[in-house]
Amino acid sequence: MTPTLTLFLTISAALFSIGLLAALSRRHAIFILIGIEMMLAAANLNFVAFWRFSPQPQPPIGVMVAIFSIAIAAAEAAVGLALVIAIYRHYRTTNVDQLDQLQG
Amino acid sequence: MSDSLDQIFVRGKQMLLSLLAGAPDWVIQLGSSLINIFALLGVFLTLFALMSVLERKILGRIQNRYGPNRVGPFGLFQPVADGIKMLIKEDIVPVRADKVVHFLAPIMIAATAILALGVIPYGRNMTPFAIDGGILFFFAVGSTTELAVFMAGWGSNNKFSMLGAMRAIAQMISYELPLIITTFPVVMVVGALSPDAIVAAQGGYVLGAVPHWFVTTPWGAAAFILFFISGLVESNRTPFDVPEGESEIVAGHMTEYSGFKYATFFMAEYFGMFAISGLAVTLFLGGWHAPIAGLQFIPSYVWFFAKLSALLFVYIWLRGTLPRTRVDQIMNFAWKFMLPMAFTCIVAAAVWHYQRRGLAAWLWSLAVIVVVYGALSRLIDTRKKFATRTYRFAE
Amino acid sequence: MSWIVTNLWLIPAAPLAASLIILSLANSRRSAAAGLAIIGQIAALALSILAFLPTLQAPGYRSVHNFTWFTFGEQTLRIGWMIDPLAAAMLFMITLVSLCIFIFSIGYMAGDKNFNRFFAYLSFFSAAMLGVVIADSLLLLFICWELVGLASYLLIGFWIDRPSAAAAAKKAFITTRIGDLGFFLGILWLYGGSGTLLFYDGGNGCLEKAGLLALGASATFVALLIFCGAVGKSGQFPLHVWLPDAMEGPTPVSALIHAATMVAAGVFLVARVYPLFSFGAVDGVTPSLTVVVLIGTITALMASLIALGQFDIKRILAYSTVSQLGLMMVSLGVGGVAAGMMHLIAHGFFKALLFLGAGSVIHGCHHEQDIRKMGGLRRLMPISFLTYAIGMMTLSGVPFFFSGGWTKEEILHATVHWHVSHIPHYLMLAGVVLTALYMTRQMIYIFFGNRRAASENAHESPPVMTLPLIALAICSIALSVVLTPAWPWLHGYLTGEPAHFDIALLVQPMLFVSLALVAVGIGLGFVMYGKAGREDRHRTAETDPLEHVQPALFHFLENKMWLDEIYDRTVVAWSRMAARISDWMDRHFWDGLVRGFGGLGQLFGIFSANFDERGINVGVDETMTGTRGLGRVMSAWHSGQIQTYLGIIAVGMLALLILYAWLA
Amino acid sequence: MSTAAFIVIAILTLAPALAAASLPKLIHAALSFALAFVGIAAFFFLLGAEFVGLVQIFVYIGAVAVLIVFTILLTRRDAATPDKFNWGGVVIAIAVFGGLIWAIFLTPGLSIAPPQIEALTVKRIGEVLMTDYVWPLQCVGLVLTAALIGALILVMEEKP
Repeated sequence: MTPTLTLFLTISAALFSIGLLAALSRRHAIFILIGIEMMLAAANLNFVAFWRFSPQPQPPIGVMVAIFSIAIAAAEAAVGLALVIAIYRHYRTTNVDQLDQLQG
Repeated sequence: MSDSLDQIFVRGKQMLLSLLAGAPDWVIQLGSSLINIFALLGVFLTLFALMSVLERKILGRIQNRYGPNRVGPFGLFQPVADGIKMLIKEDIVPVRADKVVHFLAPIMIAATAILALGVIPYGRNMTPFAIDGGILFFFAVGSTTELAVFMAGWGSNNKFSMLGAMRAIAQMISYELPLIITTFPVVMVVGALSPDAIVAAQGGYVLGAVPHWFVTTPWGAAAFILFFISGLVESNRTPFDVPEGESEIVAGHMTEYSGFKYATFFMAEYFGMFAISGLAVTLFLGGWHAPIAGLQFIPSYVWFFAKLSALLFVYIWLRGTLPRTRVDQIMNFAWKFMLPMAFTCIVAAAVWHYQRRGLAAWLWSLAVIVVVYGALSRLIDTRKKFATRTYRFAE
Repeated sequence: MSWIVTNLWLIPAAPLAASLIILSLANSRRSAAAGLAIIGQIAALALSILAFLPTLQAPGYRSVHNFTWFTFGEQTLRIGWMIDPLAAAMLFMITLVSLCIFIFSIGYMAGDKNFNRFFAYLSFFSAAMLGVVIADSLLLLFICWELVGLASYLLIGFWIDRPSAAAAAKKAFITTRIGDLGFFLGILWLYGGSGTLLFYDGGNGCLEKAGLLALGASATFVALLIFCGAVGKSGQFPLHVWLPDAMEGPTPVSALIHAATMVAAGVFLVARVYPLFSFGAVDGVTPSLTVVVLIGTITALMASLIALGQFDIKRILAYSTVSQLGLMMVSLGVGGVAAGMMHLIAHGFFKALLFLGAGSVIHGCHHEQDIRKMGGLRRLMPISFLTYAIGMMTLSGVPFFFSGGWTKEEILHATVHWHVSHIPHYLMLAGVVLTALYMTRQMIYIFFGNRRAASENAHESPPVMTLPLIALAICSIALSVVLTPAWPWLHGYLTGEPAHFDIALLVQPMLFVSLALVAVGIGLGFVMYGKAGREDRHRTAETDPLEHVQPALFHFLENKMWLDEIYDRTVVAWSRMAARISDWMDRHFWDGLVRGFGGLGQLFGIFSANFDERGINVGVDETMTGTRGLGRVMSAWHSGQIQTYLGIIAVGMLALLILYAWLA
Repeated sequence: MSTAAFIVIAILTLAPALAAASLPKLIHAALSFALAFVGIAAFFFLLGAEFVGLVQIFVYIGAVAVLIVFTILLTRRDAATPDKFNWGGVVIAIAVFGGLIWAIFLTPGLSIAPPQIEALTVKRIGEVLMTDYVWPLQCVGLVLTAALIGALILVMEEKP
């Protein structure tokens, strides 16, 4: 008995929701970044799983997408953390519900 | 005969595995990996013990004194004594420390160090875990060391530890680039990320004397030197040991550790050293290949460990010789010299490859490297130009 | 097409580059600055000689190099440069003279604190002038022309801390602008008429058959308009007033302006576009040319008269320049183009010589410019004296040895053969006499007689200043070789006819006539001023002999025929009055009008204000409050919290998911 | 691939992930985040995409995690204060999870066994990257460079 695609999708769904949880319910900007990273990872997991379970893809598209999205995620993390630091320099906080300058 | 001697360990492993014949294959997999792991640990713990005492002895010789020579014959049992001492020492954890992190840091650092050792081919058919992307695995695991160091620094909640960790991470990150980029030429030339393939590609000799090691090519030599320097930094060895510079910050990220945890850090440092040197041997020094065709009857693992210990000796030698560099000097060196040179190695390798690897290719790539080296050393000559001092007397 | 023709632009480029580099130099790098300027000038000279060579190979040689500058719409604007005997000769003269002047000014400006700036401007000046000379397009010529104006402005006002200098600079700039306005109109008209601004363009340039025919009768007006520019630049009668004031600049500058660059530009321009003037000429007479002759005559005579009444050494020279330019204009007008140009070139040399000599004298007399305070410098500054004498004789047109003489004769020849009338001819003869006269006067005042206040302890200038003098003197003598009617090489070179040697031509009636005239002039000078020189040394401000005889006339002359005053009374006053009138209009009439309208507006405003208060405001307020309430409700959604937004997005995604699953 | 391994890895992934989402102390969260990513890498290994797994570890543990801890270090002041937790997010997250699961189980033909495929070698990936995906590769390189420079500019000390 080997794990089926459903199981992988379930795992990635769980991971996604955990990421969402982190992004939604924590006040610290870095937590939000962590959550977003997790969601991205879940998506990657999906891609790779679909690649693995599809009959012989040529070329390995899922893997490629995963690789690229990892690269993009790295860039995103770098810029995001830079932003966090810059914000911290300005407002002396990274607590996102104090960062509501755009409030209408 | 020599073949059987060469493959003796492989045979032994097969024999052990044949004991649990008929078991489900995951059991067999588990068994073989366990065997590998224990072999690794056994070998390298021994090597660590040996190294620690030899280092002290050699340093002693360099500094014109006897090393440890009391415990056992020639003080060879010194490490045992040290081990016992370390084990029975009190394990102090600061009150303000972040207990979990403080506890996990040494484990993680040691684990990563050992993992990195797993992908290196120690002899013909003697690669513990032959992964297709072995080199990548090596660096992936190695890069987690930084996190471990940070954990140590943060966990023990002490400014010396933190500073040490910052320094360590800073220089590790800076030198990880040259370290990895210098492997690119080899990977490109061989066309594979697996250490076995790389070692295989370095087999064979030119008229039986000059081996096909990559260190014999100009780019290979340059890359090897760069790689070795970066390795020094990665394993925080002299002259790049600012992270634990006793004279500045007590013991860097290891300040708050005592007893066995300290020993673990110590061991991890040595294991890292072994791993880097092993990879250097694999990448540039032809792995387990014999230097001369005539000497191939000597078993491959002997050659490997010979080369490894040669490199380790150089480590010790440097430690005994060179003073400690300054942090900013290290950084400048990394970004202004190492990185460009590493890229140059790639270019030179490409030249070498597309000139069809002949003598002309050799000379061309040499020319590339020499030119860039000259240019760089002109450009980044940051030595302070002091005015000629003039003495004025009271008149 | 030789290399130099395509790369003719290098000639102005060399001094320009020099000036740019000098400007970027530190103020302390004086030697470097001077060196650069001179190197640039030498390069230009070498290149001009290079450009001179091809023009020798065939008479009437001309080669142009045109290219498209830019394209707007379907129009393409083409500019280019050309080399022909005229341009080549001018190039040679300008570069050589400027070189001498540069070297001279090393010594002259040695003490100045803005040494570098001075040399930068000088280089820029000569670069612009060279551009004018090589231009093959009226547009390019105009651009360089204006650059020349700018450079002259910068240089005349070089000693900005002197109000008089600043005023003179402004005067020069504005006066020439008046001329340039006409010039510009002429350019526009020309472009409208012939559709091209290139002079020579393989048969369809504006100076060639096709272009001229296209222009037709309007050529006359175009020519006159362009002549306005020339009048402004080379100080012809109505607009000459700036030229004497330009003496406020340092002496090398005056030399440059008067000899090589600026004033030459006007004459050169007329010579360059001569086809426009002479288009449709009946035996060499056209309305435009007649005007040229008229102006030239007036200028020449007036200037030489005024020169008689001046005491400032440089002003005298300035007026002599004006008169000489008038002379050239006349000769151009009567059809003696070659003669005019020859005189221009010769004049370039000897006028530079004279000015530099004056500069050296001024330098020697510690920057004293009043000739009444000098005297007896003959022994103190021998080199200056000799060279100055040579220059004086050349200017006053002593035949045989001095280039000026021959060229003047050529001009007189030309004037004789003019069909309209002989008045110009006789007036020119008078002019020759006057020239000789005032030059003699100056010589006597400066060099003869006994010393006076300023020349008490005068000293000879350093070699760096005297060497250029000597060089120029030699030039202005040597030039006469190619000018003699016996072997009119330069004439042939300029007109394109082969010149052949014939000693018999050396002796002609005109020669004796001019000889006699000059003799009369100089003699008269000695008679009149001879004793003026030997006045008592301690009386500085003594009366001029002419003042004794004819006080009224003398004052008339001394005050430059009250031309400036007249301008002040008329042109300036008028413009002032116009300004005052319009000011008054503005203050009282228009202002009142505006106020009236304003009052009306206010009334209306009061009405509408009340209306607003009562009617509109209330309604608007209601609407506003409603909107504000709505806005508040809306902005409640806009919490500015990312997480809220994110949550909403998530919910939306969920909704979509459910919807999708449902449909599927 | 064996179910045992799958279960182990699943636990090793989800538990740290939950920890990362819920631990009060930021540094712990960051570290367990790293751990979770090791788990995901293990999943990739399990799926036979070693390369992706290694890249995952290399990028996330080696780079991103270090970046995060550095950021925590630089914003230490309020990194120290454990921050409050809002439960609205939890509700939404659980709802989303339910929705996803529902969608997954609604979709037919997902519960299939993995087919036998030959291992995806690094060589193969390299070839594909250099042939079909060369433009995306270049673009990613560009993006990374831009991100690097941008990050540097963002964190530069602004000169008063």
